[in-house]
Amino acid sequence: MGHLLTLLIVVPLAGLVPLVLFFRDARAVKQVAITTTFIELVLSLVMLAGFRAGEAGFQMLESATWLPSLGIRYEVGVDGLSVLLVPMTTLLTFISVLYSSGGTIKTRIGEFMASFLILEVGMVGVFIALDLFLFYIFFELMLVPMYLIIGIWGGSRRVYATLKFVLFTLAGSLLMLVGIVAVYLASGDPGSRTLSLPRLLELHGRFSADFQFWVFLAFALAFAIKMPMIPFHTWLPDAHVEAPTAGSILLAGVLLKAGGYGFLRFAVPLFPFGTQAWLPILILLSVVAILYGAVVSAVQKDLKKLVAYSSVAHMGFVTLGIFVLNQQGGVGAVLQMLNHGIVTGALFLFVGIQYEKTHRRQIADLGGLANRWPLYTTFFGVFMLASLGLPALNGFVGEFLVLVGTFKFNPATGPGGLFWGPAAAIGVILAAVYLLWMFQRVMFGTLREAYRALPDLSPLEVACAVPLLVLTVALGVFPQPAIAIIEPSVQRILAFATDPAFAALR
Amino acid sequence: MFDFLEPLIFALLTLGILFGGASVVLLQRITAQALLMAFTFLCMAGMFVLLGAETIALFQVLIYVGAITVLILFGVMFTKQDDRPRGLFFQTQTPWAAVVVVVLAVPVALLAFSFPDAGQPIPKGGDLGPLGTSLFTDFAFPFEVASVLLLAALVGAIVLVKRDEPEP
Amino acid sequence: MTMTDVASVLPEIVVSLTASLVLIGDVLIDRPAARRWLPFLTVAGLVVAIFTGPFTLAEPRAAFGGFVVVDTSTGFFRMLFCLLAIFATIVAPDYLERRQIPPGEFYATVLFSTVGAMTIALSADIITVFIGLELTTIPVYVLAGMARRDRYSNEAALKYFLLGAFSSAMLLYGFAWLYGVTGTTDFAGIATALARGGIANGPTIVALALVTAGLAFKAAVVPFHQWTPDAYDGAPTPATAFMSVAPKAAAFAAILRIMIIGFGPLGLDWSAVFAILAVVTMTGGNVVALVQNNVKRMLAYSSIAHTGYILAGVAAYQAGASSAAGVLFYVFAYGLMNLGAFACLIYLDVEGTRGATLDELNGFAGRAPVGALAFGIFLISLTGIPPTVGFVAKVFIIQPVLDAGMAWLAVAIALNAVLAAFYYLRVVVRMYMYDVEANAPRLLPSWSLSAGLGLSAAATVAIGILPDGVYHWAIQAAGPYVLR
Amino acid sequence: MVDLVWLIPALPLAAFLVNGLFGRRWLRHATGPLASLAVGASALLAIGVFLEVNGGRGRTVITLYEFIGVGDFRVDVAALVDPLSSAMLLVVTVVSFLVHVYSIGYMSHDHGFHRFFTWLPLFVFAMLILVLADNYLVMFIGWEGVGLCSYLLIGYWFERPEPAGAAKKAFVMNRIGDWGYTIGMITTFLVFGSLNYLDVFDRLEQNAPAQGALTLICFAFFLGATGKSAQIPLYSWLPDAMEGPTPVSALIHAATMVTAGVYLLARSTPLFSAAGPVLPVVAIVATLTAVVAATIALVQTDIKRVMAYSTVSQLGYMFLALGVGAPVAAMFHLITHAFFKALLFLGSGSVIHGLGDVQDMRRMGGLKPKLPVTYWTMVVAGGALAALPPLAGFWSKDEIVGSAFENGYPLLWAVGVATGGLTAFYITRALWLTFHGEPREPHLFEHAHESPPVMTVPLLLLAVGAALAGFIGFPPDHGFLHAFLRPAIEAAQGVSPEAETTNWIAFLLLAAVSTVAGVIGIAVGVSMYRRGRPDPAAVARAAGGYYRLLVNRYYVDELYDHRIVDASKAFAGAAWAFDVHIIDGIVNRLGWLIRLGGGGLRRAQTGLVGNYALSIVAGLLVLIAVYGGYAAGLLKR
Amino acid sequence: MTVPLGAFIAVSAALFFIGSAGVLVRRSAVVILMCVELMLNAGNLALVAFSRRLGALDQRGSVFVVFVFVIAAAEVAVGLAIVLAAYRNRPTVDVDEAHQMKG
Repeated sequence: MGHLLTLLIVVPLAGLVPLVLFFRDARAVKQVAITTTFIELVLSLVMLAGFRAGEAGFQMLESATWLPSLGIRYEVGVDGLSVLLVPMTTLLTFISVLYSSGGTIKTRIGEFMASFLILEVGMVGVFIALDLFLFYIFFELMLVPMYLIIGIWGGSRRVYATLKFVLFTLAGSLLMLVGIVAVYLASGDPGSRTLSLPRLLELHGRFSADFQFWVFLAFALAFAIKMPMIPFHTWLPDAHVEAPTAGSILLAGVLLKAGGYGFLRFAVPLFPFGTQAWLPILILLSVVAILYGAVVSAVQKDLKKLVAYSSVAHMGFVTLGIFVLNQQGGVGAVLQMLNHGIVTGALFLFVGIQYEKTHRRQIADLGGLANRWPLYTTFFGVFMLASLGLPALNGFVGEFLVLVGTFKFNPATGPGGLFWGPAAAIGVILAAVYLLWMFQRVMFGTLREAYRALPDLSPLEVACAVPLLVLTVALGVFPQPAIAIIEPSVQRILAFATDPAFAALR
Repeated sequence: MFDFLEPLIFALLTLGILFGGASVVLLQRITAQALLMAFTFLCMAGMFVLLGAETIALFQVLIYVGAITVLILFGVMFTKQDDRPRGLFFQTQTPWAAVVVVVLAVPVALLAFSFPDAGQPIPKGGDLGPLGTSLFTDFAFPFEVASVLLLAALVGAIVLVKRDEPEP
Repeated sequence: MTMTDVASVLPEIVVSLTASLVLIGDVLIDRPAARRWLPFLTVAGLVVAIFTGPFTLAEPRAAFGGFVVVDTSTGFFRMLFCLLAIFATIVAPDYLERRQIPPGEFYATVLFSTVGAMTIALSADIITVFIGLELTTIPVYVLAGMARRDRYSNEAALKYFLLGAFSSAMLLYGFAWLYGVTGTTDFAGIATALARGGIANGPTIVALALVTAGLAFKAAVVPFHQWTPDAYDGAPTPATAFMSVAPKAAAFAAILRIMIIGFGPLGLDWSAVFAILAVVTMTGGNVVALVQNNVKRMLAYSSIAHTGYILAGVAAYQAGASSAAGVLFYVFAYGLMNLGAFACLIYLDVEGTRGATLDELNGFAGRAPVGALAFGIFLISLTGIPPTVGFVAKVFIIQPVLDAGMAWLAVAIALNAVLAAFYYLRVVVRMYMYDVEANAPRLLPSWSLSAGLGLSAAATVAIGILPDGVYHWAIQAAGPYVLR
Repeated sequence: MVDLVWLIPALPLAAFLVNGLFGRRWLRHATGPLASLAVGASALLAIGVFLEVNGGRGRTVITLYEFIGVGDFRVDVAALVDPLSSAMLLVVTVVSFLVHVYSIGYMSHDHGFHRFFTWLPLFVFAMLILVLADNYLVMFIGWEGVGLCSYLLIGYWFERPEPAGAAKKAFVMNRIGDWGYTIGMITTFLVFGSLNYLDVFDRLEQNAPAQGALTLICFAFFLGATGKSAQIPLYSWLPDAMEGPTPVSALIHAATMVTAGVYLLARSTPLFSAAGPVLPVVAIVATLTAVVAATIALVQTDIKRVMAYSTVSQLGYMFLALGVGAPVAAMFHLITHAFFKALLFLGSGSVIHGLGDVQDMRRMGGLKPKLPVTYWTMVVAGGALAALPPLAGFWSKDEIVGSAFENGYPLLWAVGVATGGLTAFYITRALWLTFHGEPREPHLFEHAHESPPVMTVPLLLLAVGAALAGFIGFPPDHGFLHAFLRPAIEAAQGVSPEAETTNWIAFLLLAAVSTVAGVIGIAVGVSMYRRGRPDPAAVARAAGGYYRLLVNRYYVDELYDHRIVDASKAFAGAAWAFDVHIIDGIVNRLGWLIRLGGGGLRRAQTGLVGNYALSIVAGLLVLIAVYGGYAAGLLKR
Repeated sequence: MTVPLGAFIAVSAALFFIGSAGVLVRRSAVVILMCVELMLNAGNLALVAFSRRLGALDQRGSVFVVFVFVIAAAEVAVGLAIVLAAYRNRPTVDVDEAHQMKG
């Protein structure tokens, strides 16, 4: 098991082989995809089981020569920050594939499943790559399959949406690429340069203040677009609305996390000065995202768009937690990423299920579904409540910790935690407003005649939802095991970011 | 004592070159243009002689005045040069082009005088030997390449103008 | 002329001989057989040529009394030019047959042009460079016009030729003045002389400007680029594929030699201009490519944009080996992917059209899965998305650019790549996300085309994942361009 | 017993899980008894715990596991058993049990029976978490949990739009309060470094923090309490909550959940008494609430709405007690109110049930013979509400009003007394309209019937409570309850102990005044509705604008449900438009601009060789100029 | 008295720009070709002049000129072939008429 992480990257790729061999046989393709993603899920759980909680550093490190001319290495490893996100990814991928195999995808199933396998490589890779170059490759590798997933199997405006998605993302990530190269150049003299994160962390004292200011900006733009932070968020609603259900699940569940993860993994520890310099703006944008995302959600007419805008608000908590630069905020942000992945993934799953049955996504066209679909209502309701941050469900823990962190935020100048904290907390009220109003309009009221004959959840759909439900409740009631895994690593990252040795730079 | 001779010849040749060149640009009768171009080439050969490069001058006469002019005349024969009003011989951008060229030409021509003249006497005659030696030793490779170039041009010209043959 | 001299230019001799053999073979054997066998002969000759020359060299080797230099850079370019010629040969046969383009002459002309390009790589002085450039481009004029009955082809050839000749004259005149300023023709001597004189000398400025303009024309740098779209657009597609890469690569071989070695002492001046030209070029190319409906023309404009990226690498010459290495790698990558992209259009290139419009590509993925996949990979690579060679190439360009302190240029490259993504990916959209139109042209599949595309697409990805071999090679090849 | 305290919430939780998982398919009507059994067992345990605590067992903390621990932020899931929580436990479980039993009858014909009996034990569970928590965070879990259950149960009949809307309104208004709670909680953590009650109070005592911080904390918590306990300005959800089934109204919106705010403030007494300006504000807001709600209740025609506004008003009394520094009195009234108000609701439910879901009092009348048990129990409860001695309400309410007087709030005392008169009037009116006079709709009257024993027995039991519960606070200020609770609430923060014994004279004087007010209220009520002197309609006409104001509930619902909601919607719509047209518009406009530029540049590609050549020459010119500029130093490189 | 080097170069420059002007203003492909030849000739003159007068005699300039002859010949041959090929499809030598491709 020495190469477990590499195996995690290889397995989906290996799955492509039989998939291509049976390309024309829809049944076989589905089976291959389900099997592959299941094996991947099991492997990721094995990895999680093998992880030694409570240690801050990287574990299961693998390192191999890759680009010797440049000193760039293939380096993978996990720490508390990433070790939970990987199983989340594999689980959501498995669920997406499983759900999609139920007949919702009718054309080009081979290409569809292949896209998901490649996407999985990218998503898993992003969370385990420790070399910036490798990270970037995985970061971009997520792009093309998602581009195809939205563009081929999406809704009526899919082409506009998918191009927008890709262009936004590329605009950020290419600037980050410039930043990565700059980091590479600044990492040493020719011959000793590196992009390996562990080594860069040892070296980050050599980045000048000016350098950090600009390179942090480059990184931040990429991640802010991916998250997305306001005002770079407008690709998200379009992409979500047009994406097929499975695509939405992964887009919201995993892809957005790459942004938050990137902030914590790279931008913050590598550029403490840059972080400090940009922090007021980022905090402001985060809080604006929380409030604005919620307000705009409230008036959405399209169910998927509503959930999409709610993601903007939720990811605002993530960035807020990251940039208050304290332990509660950081841990909260990571938890929020994890929980948002589960909950919003589930919400998109359910919106998709609903759409598959009724073929309506406009809230005004729905109503009274609770009458016929008790199971659906229960599941959807729980996820909705988790999303609005009800205590004892998982959505609460992250948001609450972020709020604690925010209140503790105490900058030298500008408004402090007692301003930002209550402001951000308003977002919690607003979440209740838009989600409950949506729930009321969709689930309550009288049922339309047209929907009277529609069946409740199928066993397959229940099978997809149950793991998410279990996690939603378990992580809400017993968050401490997860926190215990996350906390040391976040502490280590924050130690880099707030290292007094670099205070001199200010 | 014939000091004045060289400048005089130079002046005459210059006049010839500029007149010939300008005629090519400005005239409308294609055959006249071609012949005046040949005249320019001839004056150029004179210049080469004046510079003491008789061999080059010889090549100039053979290749330019001979081969190239003839080729162009063939080209003129094969294509119908239409009779049309004067304006249509020139492009609509002519005024702009003229301005740009003049703006460019005047300073460049003035700069030309800034080349330092070594003022050495021109070694007269017999540059064929060193030229040949140079060509076949140092420049043997470019020379071979030039031959390939000629072959390529030959093949290219043929393939472009030969009549279509029916595919067997 | 000794045997060592001959040995050092053996690959060029082999290619020339191959060209002659092809011409002879074309005469000797009948047309159908010629169509079948001449490509093999061409490829065989090129492969032999690759293996007759050294790939890398520890020490540069001079021949012909120092007028020819065989160094690591030569090895790199030789290999590159031969590979491009091989690729162009592989994708061509069926197209040539459809359009009744004489195969012997086509392959021979490609080979001639290749010899010219290789000559540039060997050159140590401006005379050889000039002849090499002419031998590279004159056959390409012919290639562009080879579909004689096609008016577009005529027009392409005519425009390319007239402007090409014009710019050659300009370049020649620049060389003449350069010779006048420095009194010598070899790059090292020129550098020495310029180092003494500096730029503050009228004739030097004129010479530099003329040479810059002439080379910029060959490489299709804005504003010297306008021949490019028309020539690429009108030429027969396999010819376009070849001419979009080989002469451009050759032009950059010349630029590296002339600018970095010859004009090295004036580097601060020309690199500043090159940086501006790079931005103008990439932006101009991309912005106009954005509004094209004809994919072939769009790719033509995009190739202008790529010129801009490469030029940025040249402008960053102060970064040392990584600059030239970046340029070399990018040229290599560009050759692979751009040739591939144009070649993909051959599938749809029916009589009377120029390449394919966006509409005609609708649903292409359903009709030709392999072709579409390959095209998609090329396009993604051209965009610069990993894991493709185009991505690493961009990294290798950005690195020296940043190293040379031109962060703004690096940012410009990044933003331009976004612009480019828009139109490249739009093609992918059409291929994968639209349904086939009723009046779509019939598909023209071809065994050799698919094989060639498959191979190069695989290479695009493989080198994208493991670029170190090529990059290492490029670093070595960049050795001669490191100024000491 | 105390060590088994975790069983008390666990049993309802188990009932919830079992009913939730198997109710719909298999258990169906067995869910009711099952849930009742579980809650009954909890009630027994709660009695045990109460007795043990009363028996002298001190404060006990039972830690289950660590909930959240990040850095210095550490919170356990733990139960704090002390007199306050054990008393609360007792009330909650007992009333819950009775309501459960009652509901078996009340809900028997409802097709969502199993659903009802899934949510109800869940509510009990959440309420018990709230009560038992040993820190503010875990209390918040219960706090939100009861809110959720309230949401679910108000929206129980979700097919109709009103319950669904009312449910949402309740949840959202509670969330606004929760915002305050959250701020209070986190600020508490910042100031004291802990969320644990005992730690917080210890540290408060040892090292008092800045007044400003304390004030902030207390105001924030009070905002939370106004949401949950329906005080101004967040009270308007509670009357709407009557859209839920009546047992829900009895249990959640009268007896237990709405008193959570009172419990929170009682718990936090040390904080509040240390924070200067908060308590007077609490008192004033509370009094206002009491008056406003009581006046609205005067004119309501829906029997449940009368009860609802009455609840709001009574909650105002409790907060008044808290505000004037008499937390024990607040708890006392909480307990007595739980009994008599639950009874009033259940009685109303019995009437509604008996009439076949009619709630409008104008359609009732003369039901006394048809529903004797209901009538008499409700009379007892009404008397308690009207604070007639010696019923339960008398003792507790009188203590509150008296405290206001004694602690220096004579004005509030006066208002409180007057409100007592109003209270007596509206309850008299409600009972009279329902049970006396002529039947106004004979058809309904014909079919009216008394409820089954499963409903009436709980009524009777509650009536006993409503009648006698006051004696736990006898003698005034020094009763059993005071002795029991004071150590938990007041001693903890070192409030100076009050007079050793009851000041009987003061008590009797004050009690007499308020009793007189109550009697006057009743008398006026009886006079108006029995004899028509003065005629209610004439009074309404005479009151004119004020009457309309009351009927329209001071237009608060209008303001909240329409004006504010509309404004918010407009604002949100504007935000969305901003998103689409400005933020996204800029992006799209940028794309448009680039394409425009491309179109322009494209036109430069004329197709004419001459133009191309000119561009080359012009480029050459520029190059020469630039190089020349560099050489001459005119241009910077 | 010898003619200074500068004079030769100035003549060559003049011819070069005359040729350029011809390329820019004329519409006939054949005439443009002629003008290009003039430009090449201008280059030749400069090369020869430098070769002979730039200090010691330097053969390289002359060698270059010889190569330029070859190139010029090749160019003209190919150029005329292209013009003729185009002329067959459309009987005109006016380059302005060749603008099917633009934009």
